[in-house]
Amino acid sequence: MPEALLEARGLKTWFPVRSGVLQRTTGQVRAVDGVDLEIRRGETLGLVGESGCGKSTLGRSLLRLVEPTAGQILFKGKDLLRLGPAGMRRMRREMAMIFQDPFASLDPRQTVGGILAEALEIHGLHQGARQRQARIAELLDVVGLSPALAGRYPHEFSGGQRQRIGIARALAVDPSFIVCDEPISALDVSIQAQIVNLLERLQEQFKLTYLFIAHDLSVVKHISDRIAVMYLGKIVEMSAARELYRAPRHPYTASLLSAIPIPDPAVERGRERIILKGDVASPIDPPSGCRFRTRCFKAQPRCAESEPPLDTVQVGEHRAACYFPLEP
Amino acid sequence: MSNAPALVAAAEPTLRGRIDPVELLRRYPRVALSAGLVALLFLVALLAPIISPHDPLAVEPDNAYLKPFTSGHVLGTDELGRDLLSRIIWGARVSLPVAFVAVGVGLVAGGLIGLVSGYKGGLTDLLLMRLIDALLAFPALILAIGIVAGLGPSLTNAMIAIGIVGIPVYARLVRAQTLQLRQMEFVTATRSLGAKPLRLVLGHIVPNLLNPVLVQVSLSAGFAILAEATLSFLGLGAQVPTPDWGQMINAGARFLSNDPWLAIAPGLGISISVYSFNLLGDALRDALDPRLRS
Amino acid sequence: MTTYVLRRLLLMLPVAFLVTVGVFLLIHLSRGDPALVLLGEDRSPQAIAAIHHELGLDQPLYVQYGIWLGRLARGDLGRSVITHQTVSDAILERLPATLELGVVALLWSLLVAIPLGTIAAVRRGSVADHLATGFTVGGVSVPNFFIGIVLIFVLSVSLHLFPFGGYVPLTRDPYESLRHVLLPAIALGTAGAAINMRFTRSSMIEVLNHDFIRTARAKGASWRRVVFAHALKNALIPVVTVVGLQIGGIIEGAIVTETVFTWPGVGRLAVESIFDRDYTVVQGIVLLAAFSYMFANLLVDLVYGWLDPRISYA
Amino acid sequence: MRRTIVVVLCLLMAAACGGGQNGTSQSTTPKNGGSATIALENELRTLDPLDSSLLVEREVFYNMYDSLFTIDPKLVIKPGLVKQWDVADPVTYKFTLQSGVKFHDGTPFDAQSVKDNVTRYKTAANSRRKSDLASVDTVEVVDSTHVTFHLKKADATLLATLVDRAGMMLSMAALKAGGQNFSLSPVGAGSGPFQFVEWKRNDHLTLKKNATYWKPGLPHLDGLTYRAIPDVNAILAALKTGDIDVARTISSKDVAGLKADSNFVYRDMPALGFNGMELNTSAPPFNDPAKRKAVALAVDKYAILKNVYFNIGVVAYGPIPPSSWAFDGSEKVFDHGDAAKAKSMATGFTFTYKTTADPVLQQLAQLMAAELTKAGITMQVQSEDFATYQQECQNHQFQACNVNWSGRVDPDGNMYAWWHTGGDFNDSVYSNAQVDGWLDDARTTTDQTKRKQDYDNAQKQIVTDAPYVFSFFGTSAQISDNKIHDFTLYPDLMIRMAEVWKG
Amino acid sequence: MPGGAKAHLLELQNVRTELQLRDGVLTAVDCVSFHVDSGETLGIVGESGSGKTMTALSILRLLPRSGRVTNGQVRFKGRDLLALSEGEMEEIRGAEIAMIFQDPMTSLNPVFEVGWQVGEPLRLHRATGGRESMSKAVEMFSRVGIPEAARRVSQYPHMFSGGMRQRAMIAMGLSTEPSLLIADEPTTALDVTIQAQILELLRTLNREFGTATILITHNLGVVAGMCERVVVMYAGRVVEQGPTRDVFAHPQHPYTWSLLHSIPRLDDESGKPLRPVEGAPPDMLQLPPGCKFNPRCPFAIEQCSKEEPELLPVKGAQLARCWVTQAGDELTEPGA
Repeated sequence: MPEALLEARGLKTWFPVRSGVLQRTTGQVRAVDGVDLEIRRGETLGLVGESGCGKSTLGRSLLRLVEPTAGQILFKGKDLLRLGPAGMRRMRREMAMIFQDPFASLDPRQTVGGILAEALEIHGLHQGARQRQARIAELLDVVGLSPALAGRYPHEFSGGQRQRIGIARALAVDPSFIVCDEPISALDVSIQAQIVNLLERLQEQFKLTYLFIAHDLSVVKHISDRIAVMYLGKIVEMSAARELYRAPRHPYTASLLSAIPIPDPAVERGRERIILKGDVASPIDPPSGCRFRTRCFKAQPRCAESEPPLDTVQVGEHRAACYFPLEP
Repeated sequence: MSNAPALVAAAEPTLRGRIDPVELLRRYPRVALSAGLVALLFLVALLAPIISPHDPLAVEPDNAYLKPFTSGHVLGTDELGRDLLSRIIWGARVSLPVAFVAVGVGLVAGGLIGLVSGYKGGLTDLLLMRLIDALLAFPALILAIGIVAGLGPSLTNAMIAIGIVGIPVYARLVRAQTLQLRQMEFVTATRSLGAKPLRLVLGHIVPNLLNPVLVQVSLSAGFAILAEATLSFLGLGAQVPTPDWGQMINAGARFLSNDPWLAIAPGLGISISVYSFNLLGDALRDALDPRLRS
Repeated sequence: MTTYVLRRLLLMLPVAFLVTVGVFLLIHLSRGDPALVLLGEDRSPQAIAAIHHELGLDQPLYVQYGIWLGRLARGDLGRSVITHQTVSDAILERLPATLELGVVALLWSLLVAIPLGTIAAVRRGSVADHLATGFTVGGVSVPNFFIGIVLIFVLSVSLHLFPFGGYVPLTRDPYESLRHVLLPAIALGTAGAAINMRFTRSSMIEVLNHDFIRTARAKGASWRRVVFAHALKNALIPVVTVVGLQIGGIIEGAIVTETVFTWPGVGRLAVESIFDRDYTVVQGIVLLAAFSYMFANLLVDLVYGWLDPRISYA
Repeated sequence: MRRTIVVVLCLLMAAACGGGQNGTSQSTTPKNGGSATIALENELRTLDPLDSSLLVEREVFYNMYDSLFTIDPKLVIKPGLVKQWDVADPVTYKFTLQSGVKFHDGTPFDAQSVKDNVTRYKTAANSRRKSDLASVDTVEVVDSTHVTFHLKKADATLLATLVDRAGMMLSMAALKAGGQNFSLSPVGAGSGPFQFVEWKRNDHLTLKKNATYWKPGLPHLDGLTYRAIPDVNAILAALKTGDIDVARTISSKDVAGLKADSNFVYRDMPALGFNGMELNTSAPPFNDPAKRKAVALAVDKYAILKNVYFNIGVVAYGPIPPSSWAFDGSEKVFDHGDAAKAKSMATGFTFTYKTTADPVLQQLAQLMAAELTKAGITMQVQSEDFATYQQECQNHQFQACNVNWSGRVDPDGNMYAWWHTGGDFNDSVYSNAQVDGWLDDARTTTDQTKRKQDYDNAQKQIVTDAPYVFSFFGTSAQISDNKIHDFTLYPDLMIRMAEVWKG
Repeated sequence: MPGGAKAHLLELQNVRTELQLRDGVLTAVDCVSFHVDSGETLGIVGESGSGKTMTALSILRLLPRSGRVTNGQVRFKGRDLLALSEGEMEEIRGAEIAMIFQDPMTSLNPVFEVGWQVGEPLRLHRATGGRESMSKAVEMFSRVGIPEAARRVSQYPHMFSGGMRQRAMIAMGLSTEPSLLIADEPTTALDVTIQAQILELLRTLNREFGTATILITHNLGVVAGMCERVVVMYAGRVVEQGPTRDVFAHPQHPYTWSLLHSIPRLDDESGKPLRPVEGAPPDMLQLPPGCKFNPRCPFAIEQCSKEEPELLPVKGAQLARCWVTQAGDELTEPGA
């Protein structure tokens, strides 16, 4: 088994809710509420879940772009949460992020060249105008853009092209780990595959490790080696990608899978659907015990009593946090 | 003067690329028109010594109260026999610098407060904003009158007073923008690269709040001209014999029944200038704020 | 709700404190001496010294501030340096004039702004819209004292349609009172009308672009119904904000107009008092203005919450 | 907003009719009844003579309170509440009072009233009358109709002083009843032709006829209403619409039009005050007498009068106006502006002239500056608000300053405080031993001829030394509609309504 | 076809819709023809900007101010909607044809009670009184699966979750039992599990009410599971049309073909890399000459860049706008 590049232990990221005359903290949004996970060198770990489940916060917490409340993040064995500002800044050379919205994540006031140069400047890489220019050209080329476009502004590009620029920026500092935060969900359907393929190619080319966050299980399944399913701040199931599809153990995973339409009328007509009850509960005041129990079709009284840990079901690499798992 | 807060430019950041001025003028006729008016105003101020037909200060008591279009005086003469047109032209030379210095004072002070408050947040923000609240709660005109009355009436003191009155507008605008820009994905993206706060503020936040600030500067310039005229009208601005519009209205108002031009002409001078800047601000806002476009 | 109001009131305290310090320093650090205003041609060094002593001006500033603040805490604004009236009396006797002027000006501005702003928004690009947008910029560009002078010249001096200025209390003669208040109210309200129209127009445009307007149209609602039953309530929310602030700023807004029209309101009292260095009155008025501004803000937010169910102050 | 008091007093003056005119208009048989509305150019601050300092307050007082003495239009002292007086020696004045006079509250006026009032004026903490009565040592009640004033030193101006607020007699009972609000509502306090009804500040002040006035048959009018209209244009408009019947000031540019209108009456006469420019003799540049003279020579009073005041008023050569018995018509040291002569005295210097932001004064200042330019002298105008520039003038922090004087009945009032060393109004820091001597002498001598000689001498010296550049005298005017009859114009600017009737 | 044996419920013929923009005239919809029959569910699929929403808005004449239908006919129950007066149109909207929109967050008026809004079509079209419309709203709430309907009707939209809001929108649309419901991306803004709920609801209601439905979506999977027939749009045009089963099984337009090959399928076990559609969606203000898809088309022949093909029957009931398939060629993996 390849070694872990990054490991989170007991990671919690809570946001305070303030109210009252003196604006005291009266509650916490438990966006990430006790997550253990490891990301292995060279793999793509897919992270799926519905909006509000905390997957994006988890991705940002791992990079300390939001400050976690508790836990440990070991990156190459070093606890990121113990680093000072300067140490963390140095560490950022090793890790990068690709954002969901290619419009919002590029400074409209900067040229593409400027955006890429900034990444180099911050870490003092490729100093000298010529080297820098060469590096920018190289980066653009790698993501499939013409180096001649370096002088253009982001609004002159299409969504897919912008996402390529975002990817080039992430690559600029030669990171080993990239958090891809819903990198394709804002793109046109016909463009999505281009970016997915690009990411796959780059991973191979630069030996990258990805945390791939998305709500679309079919894309995640396609790109990931392993998948973690998140629900209301917790990871509820984790396994190899194909195994997860073939034999989901957690009822939530199963319903998620069944909810995803397959573009094939023949298959669709014959599928059995699991329609969940109601909406996701509030992360400020999550249900006791298993957080999914309020919508779960298999819920029993026990589910309300205590929270099933992720290793409640453990078959090899496959783990699920459920007292009444589905049979494979 | 109480119009200031209502004219605050759009509170949400309006992300746009660098504006190409030529493009702006070409695509937005209102911007072109108002920019032309403002340019004309500057030209009048700049060329006042050349284009004004008479010395604006030449007192000729025997020529006083001449009606418009008499003996080479297009707008007639004032109560001291000075050519009214020349005084109106020179008035632009007084108003424009005042407006811009005043706006500069408000912009620099308010902008800094807004940046620090918006970026730092927390206690700093809480304290600075109470200061700004106090400044806002303090009736602006009373503040300005108080400052000028206290320091002594003069154009310089009027500029300072108007500038101080303008601080909250910029502080709030810049703070609101900073607060939101700070949360923007591209700032996070730069942070994820390991950038230091100074780079985030100067490299990404400041450039992106320039558009609304530009709109506000234009509106504020109009406001400052208005405010300076008001103070001068109250006898707290320019000192005689400086050809100042507000002061000219003050002097001319008592001749309203026989020589209304003495008050009305400078009033038009003020209104047209302020209108030009307000129109520019308004047109720029429409042009730079994508949300307002159809 | 109560919590919210309490919190807002709590936040007012430091602001109010800063305002007291500000106004105290502003007026006390000014050059000029109320004793000379009081004495006029009776000025002599002895008389001046006597007045300084009488007013406590011979004490250090912080002592004077402390005394004033102490009285203030007990709700006592003190007495006018110049007229010896209590400051509250001095303000109260002027307040009706200002309120009448302010209310009429506000009514005038709303009567102009809301219908025209709505029409302009609904008929975007029409002649009416162009006129309205011209007015929204023009109305804030003409100094209100100049509007006042032109109104006086045209309607009063030339056409003798309206009195020249001066205030007739509503209680004495309602008809004359309204005749007198009309010109100053128009002069004062025009800028507000422009601002309110601008807000009405732009917020109506924004609202009309919302999806729920399309929903209403898809239900088969007519344009008229869409504009008045669906859009107006949404569109008026931001207008309420500016109108609220205009109400909060009545005293200040009226200063120049009151001066031009010799209107015996609080605004002119403020200016007179500044020129007279009537310390206590200036302080009182500034506090009144600051509190009315702050309360108007609070009120606006509460009305906002009432108009917009999304906002809750729980 | 602009402060009126001293400065504005002289703004809108008019005087073309000159001084020789009879003060009274046509006299047919007076009719009783009706009321008159009178414009005040400011709101009052107080109705108590004790702390009054505004001209408009005195205007009201004269119709509400009686003074111990009165004047006629020629400034001759006449009986008031004092029927007869006897100057036993320069420091002892024996007064016989009118008998049967009652205050509006019904309490009788008697010798004790005089003593009480004088004591109050001399001792109350907020009294502004202390310097007026500085020469009075004690008031002795001889009997109910006789009092004796014992002076500390001779004071030739005493009787003139007692014409004004220091001589106004108030009912002690009413004072007591009024308490802290007396100055706002002096119910029943006077003994004059009209009695106080109500004062709604910023709206109106009403007086009603005193039916038991001690002067038989007076007053004719049933009541007076005063309105504060702090804008000369508005005053004229109100006069034309009939909202007011009588005013004291209008803008001088409107005088010609009003005169031509048969519906209105405009008359004027020289008043007691003077207008001009103070020069600070204690600091450069005007510590140099030549420069002061240069300025005095360069300023063309006639041009000012013509351009700024439309020739309404009288050019002034010195501080004593033509209405005074002490006027010296021969003194014209600086007459028409003479730039060449001014240059020969001094030229090429710059000074700053302080004034208020009043448009008329600003026009005047700019005109003077233009004239001075012809003599190579640069005058910069600095306008300040009243409270500031009065302070600066008082503290001698100025080079030139616009301070005017409303004038006093006795010439001493126009001279002593201004040019005696250390005088209260000697902002110029003028000091001349000879002048001091003349002014002191004129205060103590009761011989009018001797006094006039003193004043002539002093005036000549002052004008020559030029600590003050005189430009013109104030004007007292009747501005009313033509239904107002028997209006007597006085040089002291007061509108006395006792004899006026409407018809 | 009008006057023919079988009249369609709705039929569009050669509809063209133009938007007047600052930079020129944008033809958002061009030469669009299709029909819907009673009771059926028609899918319109395409990417953003392909003109599918504009087509729907053209039917209801709810185009933005800048938009105008400049050509064609929209026949509904035999009447040309484009020829009706605004008043007549208002009688059809909400009564005969209802529409629900993509974003349930913004499609409800935030300042009015949900029940008031849901009951409005009844008040407008069925002369229902205020109280009665409220009780009808409660009834509709229960039918669309909003729990505690009686309490919920007097709540405001912000108190509803996204799924509940879309249910309310559906309740509003169906309250008058219209014969056609246009659902514009009804699930795009929702999470997949909620999407499944809403789709299930639409299926059930379609059965219960027999309402014909036009389902507009960019999600091929949704179409596959919901629609009998599908219309594929690209650059404002219908590029392919036919029974869903046939279109998905053997697409006759390269765009449909490319799209189907570019999206990862959950049930795909092959692990093969995706086959992306190259290039970017066209700039609607500067459309290429000829077939609008030709710059991105892996099958393009010379003719494609010169002349635009018509939408013609190609195979069975399938119509396609493609020179290649009209010539009888098959679309198979190039190089395969």
